[in-house]
Amino acid sequence: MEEYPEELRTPPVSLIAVVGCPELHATLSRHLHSEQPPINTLALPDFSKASLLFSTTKESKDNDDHETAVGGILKRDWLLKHRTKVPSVLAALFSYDQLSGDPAQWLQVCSLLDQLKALLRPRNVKFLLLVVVPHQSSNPLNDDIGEDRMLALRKRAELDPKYILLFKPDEPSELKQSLQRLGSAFAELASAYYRDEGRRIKLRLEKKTFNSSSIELHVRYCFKVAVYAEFRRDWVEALRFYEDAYQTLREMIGTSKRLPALQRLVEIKTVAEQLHFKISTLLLHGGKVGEAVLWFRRHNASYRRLVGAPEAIFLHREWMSRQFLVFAELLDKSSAAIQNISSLVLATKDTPLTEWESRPAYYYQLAAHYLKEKRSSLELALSMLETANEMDNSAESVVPSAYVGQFARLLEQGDAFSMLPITDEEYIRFAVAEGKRFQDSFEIIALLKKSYESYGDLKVQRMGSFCGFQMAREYYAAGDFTNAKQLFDDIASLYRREGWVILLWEVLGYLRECARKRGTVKEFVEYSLEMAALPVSSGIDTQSLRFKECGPAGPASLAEREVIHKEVFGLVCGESELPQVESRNNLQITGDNPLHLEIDLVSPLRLVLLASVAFHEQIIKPSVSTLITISLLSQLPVSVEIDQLELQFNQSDCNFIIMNAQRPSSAATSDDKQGHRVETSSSLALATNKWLRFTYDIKSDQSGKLECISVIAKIGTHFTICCRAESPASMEDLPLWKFEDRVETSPTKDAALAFNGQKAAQVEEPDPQVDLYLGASGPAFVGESFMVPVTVISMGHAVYSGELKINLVDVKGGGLFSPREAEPYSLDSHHVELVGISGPQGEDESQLGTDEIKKIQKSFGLVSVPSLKCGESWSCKLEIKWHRPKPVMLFVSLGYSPQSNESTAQKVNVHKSLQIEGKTAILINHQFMLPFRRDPLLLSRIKPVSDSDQPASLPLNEISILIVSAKNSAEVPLRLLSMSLQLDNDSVVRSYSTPHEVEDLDPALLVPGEEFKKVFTVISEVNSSKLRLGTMCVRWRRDSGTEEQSGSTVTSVLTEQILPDVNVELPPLVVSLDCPPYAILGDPFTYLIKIRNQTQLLQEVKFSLGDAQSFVLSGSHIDTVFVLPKSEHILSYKLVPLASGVQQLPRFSVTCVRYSAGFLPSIAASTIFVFPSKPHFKVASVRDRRTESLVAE
Amino acid sequence: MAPVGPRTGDAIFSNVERVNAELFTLTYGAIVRQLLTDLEEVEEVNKQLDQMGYNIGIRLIDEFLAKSNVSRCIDFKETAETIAKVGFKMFLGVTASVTNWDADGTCCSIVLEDNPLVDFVELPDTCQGLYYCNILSGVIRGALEMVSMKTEVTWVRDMLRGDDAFELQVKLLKQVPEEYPYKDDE
Amino acid sequence: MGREVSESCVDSLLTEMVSSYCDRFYANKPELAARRIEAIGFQVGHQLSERYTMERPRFSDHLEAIKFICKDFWSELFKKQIDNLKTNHRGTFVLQDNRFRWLARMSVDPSSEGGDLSQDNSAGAPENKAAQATSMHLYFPCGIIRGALSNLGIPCAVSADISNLPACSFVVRIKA
Amino acid sequence: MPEKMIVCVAVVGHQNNPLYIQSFTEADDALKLHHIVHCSLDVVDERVNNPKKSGSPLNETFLGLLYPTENYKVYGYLTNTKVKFIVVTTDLDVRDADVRNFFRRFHAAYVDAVSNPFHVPGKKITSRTFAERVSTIVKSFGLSSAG
Repeated sequence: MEEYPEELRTPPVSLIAVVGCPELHATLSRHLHSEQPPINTLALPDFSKASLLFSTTKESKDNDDHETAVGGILKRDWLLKHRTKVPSVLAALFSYDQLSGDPAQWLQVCSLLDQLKALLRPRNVKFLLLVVVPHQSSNPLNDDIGEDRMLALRKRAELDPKYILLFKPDEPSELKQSLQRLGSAFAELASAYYRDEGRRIKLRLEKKTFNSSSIELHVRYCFKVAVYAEFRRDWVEALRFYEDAYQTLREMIGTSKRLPALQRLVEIKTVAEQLHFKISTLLLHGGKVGEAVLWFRRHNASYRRLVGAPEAIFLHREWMSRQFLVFAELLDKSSAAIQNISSLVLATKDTPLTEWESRPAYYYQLAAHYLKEKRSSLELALSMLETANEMDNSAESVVPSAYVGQFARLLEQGDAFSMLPITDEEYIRFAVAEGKRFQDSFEIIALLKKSYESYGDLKVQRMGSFCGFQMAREYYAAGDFTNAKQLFDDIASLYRREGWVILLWEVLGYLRECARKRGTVKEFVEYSLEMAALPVSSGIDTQSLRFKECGPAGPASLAEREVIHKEVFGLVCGESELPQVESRNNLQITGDNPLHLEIDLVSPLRLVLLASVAFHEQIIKPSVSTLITISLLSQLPVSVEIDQLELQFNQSDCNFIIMNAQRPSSAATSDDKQGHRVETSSSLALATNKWLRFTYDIKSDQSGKLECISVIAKIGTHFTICCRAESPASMEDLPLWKFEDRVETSPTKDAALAFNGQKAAQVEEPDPQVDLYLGASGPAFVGESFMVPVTVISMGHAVYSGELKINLVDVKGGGLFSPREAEPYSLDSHHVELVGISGPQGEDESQLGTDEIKKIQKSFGLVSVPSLKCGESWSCKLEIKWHRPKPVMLFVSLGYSPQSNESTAQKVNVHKSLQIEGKTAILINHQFMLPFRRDPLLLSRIKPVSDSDQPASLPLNEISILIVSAKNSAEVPLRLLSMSLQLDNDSVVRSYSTPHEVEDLDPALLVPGEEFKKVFTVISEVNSSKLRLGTMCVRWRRDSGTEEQSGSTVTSVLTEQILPDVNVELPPLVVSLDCPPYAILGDPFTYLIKIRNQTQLLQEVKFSLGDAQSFVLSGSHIDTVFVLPKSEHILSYKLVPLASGVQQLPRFSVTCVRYSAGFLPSIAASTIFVFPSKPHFKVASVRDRRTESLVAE
Repeated sequence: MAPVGPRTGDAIFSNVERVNAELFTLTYGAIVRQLLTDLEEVEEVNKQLDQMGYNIGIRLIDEFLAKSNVSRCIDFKETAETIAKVGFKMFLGVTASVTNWDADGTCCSIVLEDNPLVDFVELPDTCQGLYYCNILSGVIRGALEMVSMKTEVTWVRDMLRGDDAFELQVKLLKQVPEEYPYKDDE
Repeated sequence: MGREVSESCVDSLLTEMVSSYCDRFYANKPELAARRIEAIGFQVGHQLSERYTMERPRFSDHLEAIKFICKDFWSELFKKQIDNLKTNHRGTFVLQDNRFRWLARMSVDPSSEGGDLSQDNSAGAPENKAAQATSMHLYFPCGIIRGALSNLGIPCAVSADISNLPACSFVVRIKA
Repeated sequence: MPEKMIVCVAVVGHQNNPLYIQSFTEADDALKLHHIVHCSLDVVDERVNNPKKSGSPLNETFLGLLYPTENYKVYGYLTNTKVKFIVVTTDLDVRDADVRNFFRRFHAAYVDAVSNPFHVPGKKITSRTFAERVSTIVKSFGLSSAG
């Protein structure tokens, strides 16, 4: 687009001329140019210039009309002329003084006017008069002299008054006004001029005044009309006439005979180009992208086949290229304005617009394409000419002629120049010479880059990368291999991903050459190998052998693959080296620059070498050998002999090497792999697409994961390929080859292994050869410290750096720790705890010092075990204490290493566990008894309260009896050492019938379930609702007879239990029955009932005495008595027993009205033994029997 | 001898329940391919196809006799004709022809130009040696055995191998008088 | 091409296919047999869907594809459409055929064995066998449906339920 | 050689990989045709991903003209099973009807090819029958309706 002349590129601007008063011209032109639309000003200093200006254009103007033979279609200078030389309006400026001055001046003005009119009329250029009125001078219209001078002036000039303007430059506000008036006047006149001109020519077109045969004129006139319309900014008309011109021009092809064929075509194309440019510009300015594109299609369709003479093809292609480029640029400019272009796509039924046709990128790309074609055909033309070495300097004097798209030879005769028409041959020579001056490839790259980038912005990757590909090819051709490589690499990855093998082949071919040229051996080998391994068979793709422009690698075919294969392997085996064109040192692989390739799971070289490794077992025993299968696959076209294979594992001492028996030479290389296992295989030949399988045994003593990391193939002496090992189970199918229609074979013959084989296996740890005994028998008793002997006996393994881990775990999983319940007796809230670890039998605690006992916590312990040789043993005791009954799991695990050296040896672990029941050995119970036949009325008893939470109540100042029993709830017999009631210091209980510590003479033996009772008498003298009685302390131990096998110690255990508080209160009444200890049949006795009122109040007491069939009695049965305060009422009855044996005395019940509380004595209290006849015994014994009877109760 | 039963199966075929041949064709194809992957050996696949055919044949014969009221044919020659003309038609909807009788009329060829089994089928190079349609030979063998004719059926021509038609050679081994070896290969 | 064959061809072929795989090749490994039968069905479904979707616009969503299976596809195979289609709108579809031909014409009498496959291990051995045979037969149509759908770009799992014979419903669970 | 002629046909798989590509030109630009076909996949994506922009009716298998190159026209077709067919014709005015008709026959040929029990889905189509059928379809292109 830049090469177009300015006047063509930009829309025309009206031109006017001013003459006279030169000092004002600057102001005027500045103002007019700033007008909207702008107006260009031609400033003529004085009137003589005016005549000169018009006279020049004179004759060139006429010869349009009455010339018989038309020289061309468009005059080259016409447009320019009308934009710069031919004003539409002429404005003559006169100062007011000139008019109002003396007659001489006036006459001069008149003559000037006449001259101008004479000049302008034939060209009907519009005329305008400006009278410059200086500030001081009064307004000409209101002094009479001025009045008639102006009139005269108008007559002279034959002008409509509105075209004679007063111009007042001095006073700013007025200057502004007059400028505006001036501006509008000019605009009006100018458009009038262009309209008239347009009309004039349109008239010719309609009237066909010109000789109608000449289409040239028709085109030219249309063009002119259009341009005049553009001057008037009448785009619609402009467009219409440009299109008309374009259509007519198309008809000229073939018809016109004016010029030699070739140049004729050139001229037509050039004009067509201009017209089309105008059309598309107008359309795009109107935002009609769709139409513009359709127009371009038409343009392209109608001219693309007009190639012209063979030797001038390059001209055509250059022209085509320019069409695309220009349109692309136009689109680029407008697409900035028009958002979301693809929404404008108009889908006309037959010719729908496709996405890319509204994208500049598309046209840039094609421009580049044609430019490339141009280059090639230009080279052709050049060679043709040069062979005929006609490249004389005749081309020099050829210049563009008067007509657009025409050329002529410039001849100078003396000082005059004349144009001679030239022959097509001359023209060609000239064009070729011109063409030679340009460096096309840079231009091509630039175009492609534009399209590449804008496609990139649109995320149109494939088209984009195609442009990239062409760019890269240009770079390659230009010798810029670095740029080329970069581009090629991206493109290659795309083709790899989508499996376009043929395209990939071509790209790789270039990359390979780039590598060769840049002397990078590694890349060269990699690309070569990949190419050799591509799925290109001479099967269906044979037809692709007929590639014209296939890359340096030649057409993709099996044969080519083999060639490349051979070449690269010649190189890597050091047999050959690649001659370098540029650099002096050839590509080669030697000892001092060996070559090492890495192939991972994503590498494109997986095609070249694929290593699958499968352990036959997933879990293997240490140092027991299992099988491992290594399978290699290659798609290289020729089978490859591998010199040695090295397998690398995460456990490096499992690594081993497989040597090729055929290659004794490589045996030498083996001894640098000192200490590594070396296998030899009869053959390591890797055939195309055939799994090369080895199965070897492998073993590891190192427990844990054993994984094959990589397989390293050594080919030749200096070339190694390190291939990441893959598991058959999780192996992705080969890229590219997976699309090939062929049977796939599995890496291993064994289908199961192929399906779920893994490259890694788990090595178990060796079986322990050490026994761990937990010698203990439950149950353990709460309170005692329970001993669990632990014995470590080595059988087969020596024990080094052994460690015992001890764990106590709640069987129910509840945990041994419960913070919420805080027992008074367990300071910490552990129910079971590991108290200590004592050394083996014989040696005492101190010996198992801090150095062995690493750490002891409540439920966890860690002890180190001294080193043991085979057969030795060691033991220790765990001391565990239960705070409450609970079953506990004891876990003991021994970790040790059989070898003495810490570093390599791994730990072996032995685990043992034992559940131990924790039980309470002694159950302590107690109960209270009131004195015999003496019943205090305890008010607290009356209130109906659930007796569970209610503390036992005791009467004040009465003798109560406390019976405490200790029951053996264990399975084993226990010895009771002592049983005592410990008073808390704050206790207010005073007197005891018995002293505090009761040391029994010999510890009582309690067989399981047996109960031992002990009696205390309690007299409480303080009246308190919560009286603490103290703590029962029972000291006991397991019965010594069983001591040996039980893990417990001889030391006695003290079980304590706090007696619940009692409520001591003063009974208001105490009823005591009084009767002899026994009665004799038929022998009457007195039965006294004493009701004692202990209160300060009078107590009304109802009582009743029921009948008893075994007695006859005297006295009132039912009555109410009043008992005086602090006094006692005695009821006395005489009873005669009627039956012998234990007899129920008449039931006696009392109701205390005040408290509405009735009570009757216990049955026990109201029974009596009746002897049939009077017994005989001493009185002394009576007291003993009394106490005994108490205990027995 | 007097012709027994219909000479062609067209009428019967038009009466029986028919289904889309594609389903049949594709299913058979899928089975053959699955057999190839499972049994690997082409020979084994041929064997199994024949076996399947046999099992089908011994079941199909009843339906055949029922639908085409063919009274039991004694004559092998005629039986062959019936199979070709009626049998193939009423099951596969195609007619076969019987040719190449040997002198003593115990061996002939059943020729099949059109065969729904092989629509779309193209043998890959890897399974040359496969008798793709081997199930047919099995069917014929099985069916004939039910009418007490022990036969041996072999392929002479196979379109999948580039021949111009399918040709099955049916050779009568022995004609067992009225005994039904039902419990043969079960 | 409107080529046709007698239905008994297909039936006997299927029956024979199932029995070969269950009783001969994988006699003691029913799950392997099942997988093979399903695979055969898959291939058939894959190819049939390619055929029967010719000449029709592309499906815009899963439901359209499923409907296609219920209507055109099914009628091509069985000369009838699926009778009832249910979905939970979360990728599960239930296609019910009130009288599934391949079960109706199967040698085992469906009524004899009591419905749902899972239940009748309680029932006697022969019925069990019948049930197993039935289920084996069903792997084939399941495979067909799965093959067809996956070829239409809908990966899924298909199972069959014959708890109320002769109706048979196929449950399609689309893999998200 | 016929007025309107097909220079290249291709079947493209799910990963945009070529399953079958065959060119029918005497000119030695088979490689160029590979490029053209590959580039056309961009347009196919565009059409399928936002159909409303391009005028083509929703979900129709025939995608219409994908784009004109310097000397060719590229047409596209997307089956229900997401397989793409691409055809490249010489850039003379080709009627949509002809192309549609071509694609219909081509699709039928394709379906038969993949109905071969030994064809593995997603792999290249090597069937000779298919190749022959395609070349006959290509030869008869446009003749049916060409004036």
